[in-house]
Amino acid sequence: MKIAVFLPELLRHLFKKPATVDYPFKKLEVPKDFRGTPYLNPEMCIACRACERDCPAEAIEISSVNEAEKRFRMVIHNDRCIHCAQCVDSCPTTPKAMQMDSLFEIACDDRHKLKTDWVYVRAVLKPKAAAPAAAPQAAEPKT
Amino acid sequence: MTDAELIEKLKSDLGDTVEEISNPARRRLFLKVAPQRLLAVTTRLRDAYGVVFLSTISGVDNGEMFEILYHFSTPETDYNIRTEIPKANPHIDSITPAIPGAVLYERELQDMFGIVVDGIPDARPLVLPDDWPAGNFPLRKDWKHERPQEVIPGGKS
Amino acid sequence: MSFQIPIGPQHPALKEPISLRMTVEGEVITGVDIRLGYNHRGLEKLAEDRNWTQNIYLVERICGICSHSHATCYVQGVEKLMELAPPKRGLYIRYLVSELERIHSHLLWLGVAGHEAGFDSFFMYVWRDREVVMDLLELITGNRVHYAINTLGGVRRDLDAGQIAKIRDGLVVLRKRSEYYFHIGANEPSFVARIAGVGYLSKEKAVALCAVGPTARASGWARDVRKEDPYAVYDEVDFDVATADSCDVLGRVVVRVKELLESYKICEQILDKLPPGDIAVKAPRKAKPGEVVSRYEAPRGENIHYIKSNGTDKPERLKVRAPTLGNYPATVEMLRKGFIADIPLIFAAIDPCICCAERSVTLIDAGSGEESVARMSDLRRRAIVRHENAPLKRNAVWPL
Amino acid sequence: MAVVRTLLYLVVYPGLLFLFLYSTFCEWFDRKVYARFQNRMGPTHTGRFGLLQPIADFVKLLSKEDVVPEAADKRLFAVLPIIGLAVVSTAGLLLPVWNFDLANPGWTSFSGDIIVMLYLLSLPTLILFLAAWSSTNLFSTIGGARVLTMLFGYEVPLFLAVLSPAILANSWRLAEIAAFYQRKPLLLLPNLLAFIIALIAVQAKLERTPFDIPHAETEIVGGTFTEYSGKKLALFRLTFDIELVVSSGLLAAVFLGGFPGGAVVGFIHFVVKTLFVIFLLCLLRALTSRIRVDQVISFAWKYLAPLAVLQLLAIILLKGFLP
Repeated sequence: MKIAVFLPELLRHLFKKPATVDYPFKKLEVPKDFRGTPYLNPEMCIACRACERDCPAEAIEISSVNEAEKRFRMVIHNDRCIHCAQCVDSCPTTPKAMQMDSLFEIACDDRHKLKTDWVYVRAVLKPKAAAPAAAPQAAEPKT
Repeated sequence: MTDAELIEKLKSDLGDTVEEISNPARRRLFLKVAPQRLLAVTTRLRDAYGVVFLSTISGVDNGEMFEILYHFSTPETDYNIRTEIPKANPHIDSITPAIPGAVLYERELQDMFGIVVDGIPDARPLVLPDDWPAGNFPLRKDWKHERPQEVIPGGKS
Repeated sequence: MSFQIPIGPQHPALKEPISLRMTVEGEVITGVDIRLGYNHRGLEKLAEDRNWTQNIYLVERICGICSHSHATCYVQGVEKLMELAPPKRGLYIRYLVSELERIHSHLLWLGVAGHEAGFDSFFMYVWRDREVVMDLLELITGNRVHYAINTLGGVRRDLDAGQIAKIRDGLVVLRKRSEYYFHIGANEPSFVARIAGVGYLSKEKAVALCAVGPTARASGWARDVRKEDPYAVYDEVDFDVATADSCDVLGRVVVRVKELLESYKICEQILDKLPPGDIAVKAPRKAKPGEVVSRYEAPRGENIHYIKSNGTDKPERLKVRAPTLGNYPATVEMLRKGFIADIPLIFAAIDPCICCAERSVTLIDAGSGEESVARMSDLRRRAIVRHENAPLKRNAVWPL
Repeated sequence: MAVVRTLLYLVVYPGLLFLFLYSTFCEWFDRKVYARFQNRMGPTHTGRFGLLQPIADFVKLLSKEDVVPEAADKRLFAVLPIIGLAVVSTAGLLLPVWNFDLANPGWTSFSGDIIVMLYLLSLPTLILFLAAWSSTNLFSTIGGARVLTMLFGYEVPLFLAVLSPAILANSWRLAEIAAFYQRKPLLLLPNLLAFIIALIAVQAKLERTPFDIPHAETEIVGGTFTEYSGKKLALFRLTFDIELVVSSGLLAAVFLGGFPGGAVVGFIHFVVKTLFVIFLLCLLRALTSRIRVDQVISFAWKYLAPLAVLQLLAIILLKGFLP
C-alpha cells in the first residue's frame, strides 16, 4: 500500500482552470434539441386535444371560448409541466403546432406567472397547404 | 433446460399440487396453486429446483378474489406462482419459513390489500402511516383516492 | 449504556428520506430497524388511471438516477402486451442510453461513497468526470436527468453522425479518467481502511435475503438479468458479469468499477453495430387483455414490473419493485455489529434509491424522535399555524 | 500610557481584531486552496477573489435565529463559545510575532510560555466536549465522546513532538527557541520527523479530515455542533479559525525558525510561514478520507507516539554531541 497517492494529482490541479462553470455569470450552451418549455403556434392548432389527452402532468388545458366562431383557449401550466415533450410528439399537424423552445431559466417567485395562455381560432388545415390557413389575428399570447 | 422440458418435469414432479402451468413467453412460467399449498410448493421448488430468489410479490384485486403472484427467478427461468384467495376472508400463509427475504413484500401486501399474512415475523405496517384509518386498503379497486383541492400557499386561486 | 439514535428521515448522509433506527452501545450498533413510508407517492394507484403513454413519464419519475431503467422496464412490458416489435435501430439507441445511464449512476455512486467516507477530493473528481456522461445524455435525449427517450414501439430521437462521434470521444475520456482515478482511489490507505471488511454479507445471507444487483454480486453471487434473461440487444453484445468475493463495501466498489468498464465496452459495441432504419413503430392506444412480467437490470440491481392489462387504454395493475427495496433486508444484516461510523458507508453501498422504493399511496411523514407518524397535510397545517403565530425576532425554543 | 498600550495589544494587534482579520483570511486561503486542489473555484464573488466570504459567513451566522434546546444546560450552553474564543485568543497573544527584540520581549513572553500555549490549545477540546454534553442531543453526545477519545490519541504525540525542538534549543520560551534556530538553521533538519508528527496531531486537534470524526456530518449530523446555531455557532467557527492560526503559528515558530526581523519583516515572515503550514494542513485534508475513531487511536499509539519518542531520544543524543 502506498502513501499519498493523490499528491501529484492534487498539486497538478492547483494550476489548472476550475472545472466549475461560474453559472449565473457565465452560461452554458444547451444542445440544439434541448427540451425546454412548450409553446403553441396558434395558427397551426386544430384544437384536436391530442396534447391535452397525452400530457402526463395535466399541464395543458384546452377549453372552447366560442363554439360558433371556433375560438379556443389553451392554457399551459408551466408550473406543472414536466418538460417531457410528449405534447410535441402527440401533435398531429405538420409543422407542429406544439413546440419546445430551449429556455431553461423559467423559475420565478409566483406560480401564477408561469401560466401561459392563448386565445385563438382553430386552424383549418388544407391537405397540402404550406401557409397557415386561418388568420392569426387573435393569437397574442398573454401571461 | 428449456421451458417445455421444465414444464414436463414440474408436472410429473409436483403432480396435482399445481393446478395449472402456462408458459406465455420465453422464460416465463406461470404456476397456479391453491393458497394452502403455497408454502409446500415454494419449499419444494427451493429445494429441488434452486428457486431461492424472490423478486417480488404482486397482488391484484379481481373483484371477488385477490390474485397474488410470487415472482421468483432462477438462472434458467422465471417462476410466477399465482394463487387466489377470497376477498371476504383474505388469509394467506407466509412464505418466510422458505424465503426469509419475503418479509418486506408481505408487509407491503398487508398494507395495500388488507390481506392477513399468517405467520409473518414482523407484522407492522411498512409503508402506511401509524394513523392511517383502519380498513382502508389503497390498492383495492373499491378504494378511491380523492385528490385534494390544489391550494397554492399565499396564492390567488 | 445502549440508546437509540435516529438516522433519518433527514440526515446529511441520506439524500432522500428514510428512517433507520439504530440501537447503539457506545460506537457499536446492536440493533437496526428500517422504517419506510416517509414519502410514499401512491404511484401504483395513480398508474391505474393514466393511459399507457402517460404512464411512461409517470414511471420515469419514480427515480431521478435510474429514470431510464423504470421507463424501459415498463415500455418493454407494454410492447409485449401490445405485440409491438420495435425496430432494431430504436432498440440499439434505447439500450445505448441505458448503458450510459448505468455509467452515470455508478460514477455518481462512487462519488457518494467517497463523500460518505469523508474523502471529498475523490468525490469532486468523480463527479466532475460524471459531467461528461451527463452532457452526452443531454446531447442524445435533450435532458440531463429525465431522458424521456422511450416511447411505446421504439425511441423518440435518432442519433446523427456528429452525436455518435461525440459519444465516442466522451467514452474515451471517461475510460481513461476512470481507470486512473480508480487506480489511485484504490491505493489511498485511509480510504481503503474505511471500506475493507466493513458491512459483511455472506453469500448464504445474500441468497436467503434476496439481495439484488451489485450487493449480491459483491457477495460472490453472479446474477445479472442482462446475462440470465437477455432482453433486446444484450444477447448480441459481449460483456462479463462482474463479481467480487470479499462480501464487503470494498467488494461493492470493485464490482461497480468493473461494471463501469464493461459498460464502456457495451456502449462501443452498440455504436459499432448501430443498424440503419427507423427508430420507432406506431403504437396502438389500447392493449389486449393479458399480463406480463418485465425484468431489467438497473444500475442498482434487478428491476421488475408486473403489468396487467384489461383491454382498455389504462393498465389494470402496475406493480413496480425497485432494486433498493429488495436490498433492505440485506442492509439490516450488514449493519449489525458495525460501528456508527460505518452506517453511511454500508447504507450507501447498496446505492439506496429511496424514491424508487416508495411508491404506493399518499404523502405521509415519520415524526421526529418519538415514534409518532403524522400526515403530511397535518404537518403542513401545523407549520403554517406556527409560522403565523410565531412572534417576530425572538430567541425561539424548540416546540416540544 | 501603559494601559492604552496594553489595551491596544489586547484589542488590536496582536489581539482580537488582528486575529479576527487574519483568521478569516486564513480560512479563505484554506478554502480556496482546498477548492483549487479539487478543481473547483472556492469563494469567488464576495470581495476581491472572495476574500470577504468568511467575514460574510460570520455576519450571516450572527444574524441567524439562535435556538437553545429546552433540555440543555442553558447557562453553560451559552457561555462555552465565549470561553473557547477567549482561550484561543489568549493563546494567540503568546505567539512571538511582536517580540521584535529578544532582549526586551513583550510581557507575554516568559520562560515556559510554550507549555502554557500547548495547555491553552488543549482547552478548546474540553470546551467542545462540554458544549456537546450540555446540549443533550444524541448526536452531540456521541460527538463529545469522540472528541475526548481522540484527545487521548493525539495529545501525547503533539506534546512530545513540539518539545523535542525545545529541548534541542535548551529553552522553554518560544522567542528563544525561534532565535536559537535563527542562528543555527541547519539544526531544524533533525526535527523534520517531529514537524510531520506535529502537523498530523494539529490536524487532529483542529478536527479536520482525516480526523473530522467528532463532527462527521455523514455519520452524526453536526456532531458536537448539532444544536448550536446563530451567534454561538459563529463564535465556535471563529474559535476554530483562530485555533488554526495559532497552532500553525506555533508550528511555524518552533519548526520553521521563528519570525525574525523587525516589525515589518517579522510580520511578513509570520504570514508566509503560517500560510505554508496551513497549506500543508490543507494538503493533508485533501489527500485523505476520514478514518474511524478506533483507527485514530491505534494510529496515534502505534505510529505517532513511538515515532515521537524516537525523535525525542534522537534529539537528546544529538544534543550530547553538540558543542
